Amino acid sequence: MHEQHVVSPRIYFAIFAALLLLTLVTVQVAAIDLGEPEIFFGKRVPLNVVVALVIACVKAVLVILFFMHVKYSPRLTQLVIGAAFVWLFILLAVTLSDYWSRGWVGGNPGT
Amino acid sequence: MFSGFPLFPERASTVAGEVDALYFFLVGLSAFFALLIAGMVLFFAIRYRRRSPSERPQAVHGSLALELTWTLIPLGIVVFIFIWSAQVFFGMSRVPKNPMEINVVGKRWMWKVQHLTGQREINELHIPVGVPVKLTLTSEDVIHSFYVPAFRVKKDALPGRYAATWFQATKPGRYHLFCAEYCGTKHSGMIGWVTAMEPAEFQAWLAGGAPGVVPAVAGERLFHELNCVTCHQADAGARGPDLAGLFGSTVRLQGGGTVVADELYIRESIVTPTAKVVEGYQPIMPTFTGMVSEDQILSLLAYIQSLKAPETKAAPPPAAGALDPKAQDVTKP
Amino acid sequence: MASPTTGPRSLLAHHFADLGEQKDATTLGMWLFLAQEVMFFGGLFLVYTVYRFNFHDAFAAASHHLDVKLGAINTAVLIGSSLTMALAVHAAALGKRKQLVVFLLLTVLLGSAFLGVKVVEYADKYHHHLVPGPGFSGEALHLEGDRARQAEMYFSLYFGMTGLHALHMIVGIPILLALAVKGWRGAYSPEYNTPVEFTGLYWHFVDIVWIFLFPFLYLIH
Amino acid sequence: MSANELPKKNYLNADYGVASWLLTKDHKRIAILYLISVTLMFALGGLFAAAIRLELLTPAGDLVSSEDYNKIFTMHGVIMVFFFLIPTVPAVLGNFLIPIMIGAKDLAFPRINLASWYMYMVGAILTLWAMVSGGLDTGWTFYTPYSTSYSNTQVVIVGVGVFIIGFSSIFTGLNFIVTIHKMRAPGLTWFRLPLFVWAHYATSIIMILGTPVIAVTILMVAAERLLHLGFFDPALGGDPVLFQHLFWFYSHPAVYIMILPAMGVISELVTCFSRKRIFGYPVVALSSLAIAFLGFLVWGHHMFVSGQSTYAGMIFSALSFLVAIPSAIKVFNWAATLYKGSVSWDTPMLYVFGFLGLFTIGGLTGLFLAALGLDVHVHDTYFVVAHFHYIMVGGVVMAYLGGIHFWWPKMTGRMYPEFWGRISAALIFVGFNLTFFPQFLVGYLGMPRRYHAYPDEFQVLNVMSSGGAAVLGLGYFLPLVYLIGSLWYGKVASANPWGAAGLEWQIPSPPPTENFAGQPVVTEEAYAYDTMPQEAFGG
Ligand code: HEA
Ligand code: HEA
Ligand code: HEC
Ligand code: CUA
Ligand SMILES: [Cu+2]
Repeated sequence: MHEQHVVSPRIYFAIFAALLLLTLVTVQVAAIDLGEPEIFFGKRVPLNVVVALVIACVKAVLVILFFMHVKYSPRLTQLVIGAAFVWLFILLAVTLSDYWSRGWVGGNPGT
Repeated sequence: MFSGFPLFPERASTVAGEVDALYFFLVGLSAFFALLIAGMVLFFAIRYRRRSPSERPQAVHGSLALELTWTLIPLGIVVFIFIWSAQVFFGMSRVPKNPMEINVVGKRWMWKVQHLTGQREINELHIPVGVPVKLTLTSEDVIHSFYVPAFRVKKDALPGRYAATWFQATKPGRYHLFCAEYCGTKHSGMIGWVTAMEPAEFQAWLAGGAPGVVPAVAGERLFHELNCVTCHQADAGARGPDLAGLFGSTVRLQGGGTVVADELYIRESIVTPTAKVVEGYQPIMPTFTGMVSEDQILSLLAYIQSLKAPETKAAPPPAAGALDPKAQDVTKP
Repeated sequence: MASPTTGPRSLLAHHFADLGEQKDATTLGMWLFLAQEVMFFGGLFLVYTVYRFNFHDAFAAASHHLDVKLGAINTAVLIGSSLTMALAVHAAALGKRKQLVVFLLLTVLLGSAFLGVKVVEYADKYHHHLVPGPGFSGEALHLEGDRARQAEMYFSLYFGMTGLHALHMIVGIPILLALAVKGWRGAYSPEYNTPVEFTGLYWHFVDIVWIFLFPFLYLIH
Repeated sequence: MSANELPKKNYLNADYGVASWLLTKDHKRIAILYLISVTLMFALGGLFAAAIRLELLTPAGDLVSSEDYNKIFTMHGVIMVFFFLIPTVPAVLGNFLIPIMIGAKDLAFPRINLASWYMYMVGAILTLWAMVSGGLDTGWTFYTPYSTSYSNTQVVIVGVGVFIIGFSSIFTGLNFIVTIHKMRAPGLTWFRLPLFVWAHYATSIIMILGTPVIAVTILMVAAERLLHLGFFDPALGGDPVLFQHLFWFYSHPAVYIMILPAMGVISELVTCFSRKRIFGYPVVALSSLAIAFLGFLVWGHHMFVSGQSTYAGMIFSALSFLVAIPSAIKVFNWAATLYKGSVSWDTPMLYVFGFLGLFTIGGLTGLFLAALGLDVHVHDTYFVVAHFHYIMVGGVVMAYLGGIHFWWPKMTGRMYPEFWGRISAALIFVGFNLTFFPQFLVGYLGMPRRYHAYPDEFQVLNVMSSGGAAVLGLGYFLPLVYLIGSLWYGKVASANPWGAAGLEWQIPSPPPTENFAGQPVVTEEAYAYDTMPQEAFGG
């Protein structure tokens, strides 16, 4: 797999345009208040944050897949990137689960 | 001679027996597995010791049945231990109803104890046996950990937060109190004694020592001195919410959402008022960080806890000497 | 990015069987390095997330002080530099020497522009006493007391995260310049251009970090 | 080649002079550089341990001041963890053996390998500098806000040292993974790899994905001290428990960085000294990966009483029990490997016996700690101290010493004196148990750790512990003497003195610079003792 996959510059420009567009969208959306409906197990979810994060993730995926050629990379490379994000998810999700569940035991503010 | 050389800690609280049972079970289990492994290794090593340098044993590749055996049996065992130990732990976390409450502040390198009846102690804690005691812990500087081996309780005292633990002593006596979280130079000097007494004796102790000011009363005084009253009055036009009946109730917050007004919330309302703003009010309450010590916050807390909802408003703060458990049901989740 | 490959004269290091094996190995190494970087920034993102939930209002107020326009411009600039970087890698793969150098220099230019804007922003924070420490004051944010302290936390994270990000760019720019010089001298060919490729990966990674920093820091009102 | 002559050209005499060592890119020479450095650090850490045990002979804190005691146990922990146990097996044995075991000439990135050693040295020198210029008194755990706002010692310098050595570890892991993926000899499929290689592969995953988190955490602590940035400071509303999450996210997996390579060593030794294939090869191999992955999900078991939520505690506890299972599986497979083997009692195997017993005890007491209700009582007492010394000293150090004895002839071309080897193994085993078993008892009694002075009733057990430490120290001192002595007086070793399988035993002792004359080809599974030529056994 040592042959380089040559991507046409047209794709690069298309991705560039998409990224710019998404940046514009995220800035515009941030100015609107989308509210915080109670949609996640009865908890309030700030939609603005969700939208901003989803857009950021899409942008990151575009950069990874095309600018970084991961779409054309061997499986091992994809595995390494996948692992990095799985581990990042563990770090964030498991730690936040502690904060999330604080105070669930009655009569004890410390837990 | 053996009095000076104990091999097992005293068992002086209701949970101590549960913890020890778990311990003995694990000791037995460990002894079994350690001897099993050591026995297997030594037996094979002797039975199949190399008798000639050119020996060449038969190959064995493995056995799925055996692999499953020594995966599933330990798995079953650990699931059992987990459930058992989680039950014990849950019992330790969940404070029983109507405990006697005591505030404890860790400070390098001493334990400052504040009874709701006004007594203050340093590195000493007097409690009656047979009564559940709830400790509300905090720290003025670094993390400390309140540890009484004879009761098998331990809980970190964190700066800027409250943590609670509880125990019920079963045997009168004097027991070690340690700081178990490393806190600097005199960490090993941050020790003291817990004295558990028969209830009658305890009453005598309460009566005997010159009691300080009851925290709730001290809190009330502070409430005036710090001008809290100017905003927190029971009339309709007050700038701040009425605090009567607040403790234990559910507060609606600005922007939706609710919070249960527990110790932590009230503490936060005083030091970080703007973190959670009550619905219908402006975030104008100033922070009192730096102006009040942890002790004083605890006094304010005791005062606010003593304020009953309007119907039962008449109830006075607990009088000195009274062991009257507080009326609020603090265990309600 | 320091590439582990040997120079053009001895393309094949003695311990590899062939160039293909060597290329595969160095590529895997580069990706593992980036995986490591993900976790490195991950720690900061975790701290940010926890406090963002705890101090929602103060963080929102503090983030209002940031200039969304400058942030958005900088995002565009950095995305642009990613584009030129991708084109530079493309040119290298095709052996187009002049294009390679031009695109590398454009990347440097855009990267420097980004850092320039950051300097302007930092200066603004300094000017308004928003640099954490004894000199910090919430006045410019109309915050006082505990909210001011929470805002100080926000700016600690702001400087910590953007600072480390900027540091990564400051490391990247001299490498880009070195590549440009070598590229001008004809060091890279369709057969050998690993350093360009790897620097590209690094640069894109830095871009991705910013793609997350921008909404986290600028857009959370 | 005659039996009592070293091969003419080998990696040791390929080149002469200090520069030829300090600028070497040969993985074997770099391993020797590490061997020397980690041994020095171990001796230093051991000196601090000796000071701890001397102080704890009497209940009163009378030998050193409280400040000094705190610095002593901190430096003991920091040096032993970061500068000895984490690098020791991977950087010495792993560096030396992985390329040879997979039939490669070197690691994938020899220069990065050398750079890793320099990073190790820079980190070590910074830490030593901090030691003489005020020390460090935060405990190896650097808990905030003590480390950020209260300690007056050299937190920043040691922090930078740990940061740098962290990258040494990351790059070592990176090098191993690339090498194992890309440079295996023809025919060497994944399931033919020696288990030592599997173990290092799993370890490297942890190094790469865990270490950056401690690096950035330490950086935040340093920034908080130096630049007044606030990340954990309670005065700004910061949460000290958050620091603990970040710290243990790395530092729990780090304990598997220590134990996994040691387990790899045990797999090699058990098979060689019983002349058997490993029992259940795929299970042992994959359990390493299981440990590496599950190990990242249990860090909160260090925080059961810290103010973490009760439910989070329960999840961490449940997962901690789960991660014990693959370790148990390994132990049973090693024991089963001995069944109907040809078990020799040479020194390395004595260390294996010691490992199996002590690691089992250490691991089982880990279950006590993972048991929520019980950990509340024993957390931060000597019970924990005993637990981790059983695993780290009784387990990892035992395995490391077993490995050093096993591969000593390969590394140096000389045999060590077998008699002294056995004596020291026995001394270490006895001394170890005498030192640390009483600590379980004194821990359950309630003696907190990091205590400079303690109540009188704990004295008897502490005296036993200190006495044991003296025996243990002697046990460690002996190998230092006779191994160094063997460099001059040792019997010259043959290429394969143990009759062992594995590529490393098919090349001369010590190996030539590029290991193999030609490209080796592998046609068999690992540990094929049943099909080895009879000459290998000297029969
Ligand atoms: C190499 C180092 C190492 C290793 C491998 C381990 C392995 C384990 N550790 Fe340990 N641990 C430490 C080093 C290590 N630990 C250190 C340094 C600390 C203290 C840090 C500090 O605070 O300074 C610590 C602290 C520590 C704590 C926190 C205690 C406290 O502070 O309160 C806990 C709690 O769960 C724990 C649990 C475990 C468990 C469950 C394992 C398991 O992985 C063990 C698995 C092994 C086995 C189970 C043995 C094999 C068993 C059999 C063959 C028998 C059959 C098995 C069953 C029935 C299950 N450890
Ligand atoms: C790899 C890890 C490792 C190793 C090998 C050891 C080895 C030893 N450790 Fe320790 N230890 C830790 C890791 C380790 N330790 C950690 C992480 C802590 C927690 C720190 C903290 O709380 O922050 C700790 C804490 C700790 C304590 C608790 C301190 C306290 O809480 O107050 C004690 C007390 O007995 C102790 C004792 C010992 C002893 C007796 C040895 C013995 O095994 C050492 C025996 C060795 C020698 C005695 C020297 C050997 C001699 C030579 C090699 C010869 C060369 C010497 C000369 C030429 C002078 N250790
Ligand atoms: C300047 C007016 C002001 C002063 C002085 C003041 N408060 Fe408040 N307080 C408020 C307002 C307004 C609120 C509601 C908005 C909020 O939650 O911040 C409030 C809320 C609270 C709450 C939460 C009440 C609830 O219903 O949830 C507590 C508890 C509290 N204050 C205690 C105190 C104490 C104790 C003091 C004195 C040390 C004090 N306050 C001083 C104005 C004040
Ligand atoms: Cu307070 Cu240790
Ligand atoms: Cu752990």
